[in-house]
Amino acid sequence: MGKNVGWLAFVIMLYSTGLVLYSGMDNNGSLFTNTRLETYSWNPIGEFGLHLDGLSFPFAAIIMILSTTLAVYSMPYMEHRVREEFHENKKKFSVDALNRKMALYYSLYVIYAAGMLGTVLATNLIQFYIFFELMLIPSFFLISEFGYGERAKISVMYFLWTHVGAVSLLAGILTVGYFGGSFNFVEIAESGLPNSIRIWVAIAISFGLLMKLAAAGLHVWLPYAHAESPTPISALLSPAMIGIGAYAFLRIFVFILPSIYQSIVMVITLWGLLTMIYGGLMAYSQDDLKRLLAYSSVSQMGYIIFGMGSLYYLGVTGSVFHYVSHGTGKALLFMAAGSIIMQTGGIRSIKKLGGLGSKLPITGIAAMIGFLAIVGVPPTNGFQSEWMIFAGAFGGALESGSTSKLIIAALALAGTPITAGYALLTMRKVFFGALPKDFENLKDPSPLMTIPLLFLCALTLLIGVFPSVITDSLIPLLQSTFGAMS
Amino acid sequence: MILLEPLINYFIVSLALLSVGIYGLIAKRNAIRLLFSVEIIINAAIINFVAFARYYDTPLLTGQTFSLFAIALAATEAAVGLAIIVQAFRLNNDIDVLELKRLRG
Amino acid sequence: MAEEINYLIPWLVFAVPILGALLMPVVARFGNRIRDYYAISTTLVSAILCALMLPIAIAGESFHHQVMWIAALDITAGVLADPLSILMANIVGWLSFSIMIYSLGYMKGEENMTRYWFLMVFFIGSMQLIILSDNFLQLFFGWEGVGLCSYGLISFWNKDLKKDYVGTVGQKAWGIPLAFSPTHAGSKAFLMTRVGDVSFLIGILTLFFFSGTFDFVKLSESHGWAVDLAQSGLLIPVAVFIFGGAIGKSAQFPLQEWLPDAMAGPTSVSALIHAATMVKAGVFLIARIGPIFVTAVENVATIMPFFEFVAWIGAITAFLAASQAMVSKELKKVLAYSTVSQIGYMMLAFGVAGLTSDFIFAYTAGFFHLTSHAIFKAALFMAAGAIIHGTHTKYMTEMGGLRTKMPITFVAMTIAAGSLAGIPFLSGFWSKDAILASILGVESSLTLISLYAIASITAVMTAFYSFRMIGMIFFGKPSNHIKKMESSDKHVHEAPVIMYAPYVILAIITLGIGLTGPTVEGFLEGSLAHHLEHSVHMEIQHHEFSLNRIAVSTSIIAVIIGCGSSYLFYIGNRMSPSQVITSIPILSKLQTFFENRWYINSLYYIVFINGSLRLSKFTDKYIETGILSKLNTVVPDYSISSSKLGGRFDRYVVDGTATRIANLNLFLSHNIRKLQTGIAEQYVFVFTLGIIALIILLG
Amino acid sequence: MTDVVFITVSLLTVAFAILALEARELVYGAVALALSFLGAAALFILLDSIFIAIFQVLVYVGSIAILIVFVIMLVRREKWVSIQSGTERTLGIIAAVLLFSTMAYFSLSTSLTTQYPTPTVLFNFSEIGSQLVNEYSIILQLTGIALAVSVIGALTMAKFENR
Repeated sequence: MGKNVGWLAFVIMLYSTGLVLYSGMDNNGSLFTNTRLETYSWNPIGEFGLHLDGLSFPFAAIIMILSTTLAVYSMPYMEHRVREEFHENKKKFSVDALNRKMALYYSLYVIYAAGMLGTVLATNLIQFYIFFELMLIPSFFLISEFGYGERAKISVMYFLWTHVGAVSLLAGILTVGYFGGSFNFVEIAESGLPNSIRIWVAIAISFGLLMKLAAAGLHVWLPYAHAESPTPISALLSPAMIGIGAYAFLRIFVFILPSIYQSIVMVITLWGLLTMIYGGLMAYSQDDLKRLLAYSSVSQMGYIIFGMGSLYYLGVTGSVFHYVSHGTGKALLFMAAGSIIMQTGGIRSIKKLGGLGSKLPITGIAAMIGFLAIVGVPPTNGFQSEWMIFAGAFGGALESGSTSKLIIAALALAGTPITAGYALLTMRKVFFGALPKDFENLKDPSPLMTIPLLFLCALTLLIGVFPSVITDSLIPLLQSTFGAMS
Repeated sequence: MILLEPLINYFIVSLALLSVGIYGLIAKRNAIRLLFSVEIIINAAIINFVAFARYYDTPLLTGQTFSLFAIALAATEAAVGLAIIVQAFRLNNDIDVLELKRLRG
Repeated sequence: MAEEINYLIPWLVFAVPILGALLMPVVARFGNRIRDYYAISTTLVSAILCALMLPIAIAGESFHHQVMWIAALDITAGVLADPLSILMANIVGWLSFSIMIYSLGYMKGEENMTRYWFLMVFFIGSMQLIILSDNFLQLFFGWEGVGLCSYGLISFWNKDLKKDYVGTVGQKAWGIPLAFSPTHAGSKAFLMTRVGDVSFLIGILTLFFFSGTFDFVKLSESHGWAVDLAQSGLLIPVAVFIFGGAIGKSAQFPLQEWLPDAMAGPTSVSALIHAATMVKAGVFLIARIGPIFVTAVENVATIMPFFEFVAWIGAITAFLAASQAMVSKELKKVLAYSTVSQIGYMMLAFGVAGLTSDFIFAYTAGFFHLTSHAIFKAALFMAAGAIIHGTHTKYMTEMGGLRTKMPITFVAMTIAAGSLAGIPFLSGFWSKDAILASILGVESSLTLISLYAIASITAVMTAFYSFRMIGMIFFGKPSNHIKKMESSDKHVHEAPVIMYAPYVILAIITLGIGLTGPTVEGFLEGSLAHHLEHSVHMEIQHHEFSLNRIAVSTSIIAVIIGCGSSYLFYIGNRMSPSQVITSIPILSKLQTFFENRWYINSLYYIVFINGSLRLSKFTDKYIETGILSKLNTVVPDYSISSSKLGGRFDRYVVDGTATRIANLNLFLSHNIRKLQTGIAEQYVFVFTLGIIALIILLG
Repeated sequence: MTDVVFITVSLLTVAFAILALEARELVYGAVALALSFLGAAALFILLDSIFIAIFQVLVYVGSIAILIVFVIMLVRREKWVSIQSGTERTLGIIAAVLLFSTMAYFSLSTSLTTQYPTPTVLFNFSEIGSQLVNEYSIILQLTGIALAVSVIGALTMAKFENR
């Protein structure tokens, strides 16, 4: 197969995506409202299960769609990257070595995607944790093998930090399993936890997940990892992987341990607000394109965290939806950044770029749509998710009758122009203005890279105009969950 | 002819096979024969498994299950061994293990 | 329902341009000419569809069609064609059609026309979407769509060449430059309207929580939400927050700063988006929600503060912008400030509507002014574009004496400017007069006097700057710039037919409305009143048209003062304006103050833009790289250095011992290694012997 | 009757095992080995373990023996017929005899010789299946992985040609 091993990965991912989407269909072909659950006995840990419901479907679908799209995008990009690396290290280039590198990349890639998918389908805490690690380890190797800059050091950094989170998560999981009597989600939800340990479980698990979600203060690993990993992996790390923390948070706290959830929402809301503003502010002072996007991811995770803390079904819907919007939007942005990096021969400094809009029109359009999605401008899906997040925040505040919450919600909404600010600034500096002389002969990359871009653009707009593909199954589920809670 | 009790009979047969295997391992220099010996030893072990499971107080299925695993693993071992032999043959045009000594490094 | 139309028509009004725009890149492949005509024909189709809806508006009825959108939340998408939206849609449809024709001439020979047409057509679709939406959420789609197109079109010349800058390069107020590159202006417009949009979202999301719907019809049918809102004390805040969206989009105080800089875009864009249509979206929004709020509350007094707020914002903006228009040197900027000022007038009218007992009168006045302003301002902008095209300068000081060179433009522009100034028997006269008259109906006398005073002073200023503009362009001696052009054989000449036809037609319409003013006003009032009575269930006082004597005399006096002084300075050249200004110190100070835009722009830049950039630098320096990144690098570094320490321990202590042991082993192994033949057979033999020995020992 | 069968079969099994090692032609050795495996399968039948017997026939006789024959075909050389190993052979015989005699001696003195009641309960070999997937599922999976790895490994080893 040689270097075309990417097509194999693409076919595998495509098949898997098809299965996920097919399972998401109802008998009538419309998107489903019922639950799909398969369990297998897995002694002595409990049950090994796969669970697709309104909550996990958006996550699973977007993970698979992104990894399929990026599998195609990776082919030209990684080939370019590997060649570049041979050149950098002054190693002798050979087709054989290239092929081996590509094969390594794709095998890690597929395992990584499987890890992410498994995490969101898990029905058992241990199973969840195993998949959680399964997505961590290949990504470590992907960064250390294919990354830029000081990749060895940064990959270790990434691994260490996310592992600190993972260990904390494991501690929480084991405590839950020990006191809850089982690792299966269903049984824990039925048995509940003794009061005395709730707070420790809450701290351990939310620390672990917020580490993954890169909440302000715990985000240190993210800018390094995102900036230096190979671009397709950044595009998968950033929107798909770190958001899985949100899924886990919702699954564990909202569905399984609602009593804990109710007691920590305030902290989560404030932390989300802080993350949102902090990440946005940091994005202003970045010069490295990918680092800017990384901080923007921090900020967007803030939105998700903020929505999770709303204690209102619409806010949580918004969070899940924002995972989808941020998924397509940020993937678009990273892919556009990748195409710029590839076409300009590795220039990532925003100062050195300019006027690319006329030379790389498709990349420019993709970046614009990506930015619109994260700013939350209709008709992109970002708008649908953001209004739901904030409607949820207001709803939660008004329902509880708390003025402080109302002010926090208004503050958060008032913070959104920060996102618009850095988005427009970046657009202006990169795509508009005078074109540097060296860039006269640039053009859009090959169709293998532009077609994934256009596909994601279309997806972003379509979900924006037809949000019910996400909400139809999600909202009733959350409504009943929150109804039962109060 | 009066035999001893059944269990010891099987044990003796298995022991005999084991001895034959050990003999082969020591005496033979041909790699394929060595493989034969190993297979014979594994067979001896399997006979023991099954026999002891059969004459346990209440018959245990575990012995049979494990013989299944043993057979499967023997098959893998044979596959790998034969692959090594083929490879060694390609490299040295010989499968005499004494001649292959230089692989020791 | 007396008048029936096909339910698809309102949908198609915005669907045709939006889908048409999406197909634009495909059509562009067939050739530039086909693409241009395609763009214009989509606009024409949309405008004709608008016209097909007119019978409903004339009958004062409404048409409503819905489909399910987000089923889980019971949110529908739909079109609401009532007189308000149909009239507005027709204004937008036909004006945009004429401006598209004008674009053919104006944008001739430009690059990237596919992008231009795409954005223009998409803009028209989004604008119609705003107008015909029956709910806030769908309206917001159009709302942001027009914002996006505005952003794209302002920064159309995205190479940021010096000649495309708006404002005088080098002019600074408080150290903040007052000249903006097109992309900068575009981003500024987007960001400032975004601030308004945030406020809009806060409003509608809170409203959604209380009412559970975004639908205008449902909101006007059920009134429980207003009672709940009023009880929780949130009614006025919610209304004000929603109005915040209108403030941003219609460039009202305090978010008026983006519109003058939006003139960095092509003039056709300024005419369509920043004069005739998009900036009216805010006014339209108030026209849409005002009646809903009035009918929803039990007692009109509870919603009064909101209308008072609207009226004051409108009045302040009208005055603020008019003062800046009086001193501006750039032709397009005069028009931009004047647009802001006139929109302030409309806001004033809609605000006043809630303050008087006679809702429909002020409401009609506002809408009438919206209509007449859209027409004459579009004409003014297009004429200005033709002049700038012809003279290659954006400064009025570099023009002069053009009336003989561009006679048709001169006549058309004078009619439009006269209408802006409020010269009797032009459209602007009637609408402005109606607004002034409606202010007189305000019940609180303090509010009445102050609002009326501001409105009249603004009317004077409007008349002054309108004729200052005409005077500086068409009268007086040709400036050095024009002379230089003449001498280098580049003659200033009349614009081609395709450019002047649209604005001449619009000038004629202005004249026509002017001559039939009372009839038009009566028609508007009739259909709007009928609609408000039947659909929104509002109590309406019907009355015959009559001129309010106080208002008429005020406006005529204002025109005389304003036009007279500008005649003295700029047309008759009896006095030199610069001499007058320098001789009176307070006037020169005022001039700088106005030219620096009341320093509001600089204040925003210093506080918000520089402030947040500085905050970002600060957090970057002291928190991110100062603490967190250190933490980040410290942990791996520490583990690496501890491994180094471990390495030292390893080398000296562990290795030291090991070496000794190894030496001993070496000695032993020399002897023992003879046993290690490496022949497996021997090993197996020994191994077997060992086992046998073991068995014997254990046995 | 059972005794006669048992004795014949076990003798044949051991004899074929010896023949497998001692036959001059390697191919004959392979055939003898297969027959020895068959003998072991017969012993399993005598032990009421029909399933294992079938498995033994399938795997050993059916695949391993065939595989060995193929490999022998691949690597056949005349000279191996004449490989003589003098001292090793003696050593081997000594070790084998010693091992057999000591172990037999000691085992005869253990409780293995005592009469065990022959259980009347016969195996229900469908239970093997359920045991495999329930109690030993992890081992089963590991075995599967080992099989897969060894097959891939064998293929790779057999594949690289020009190194």
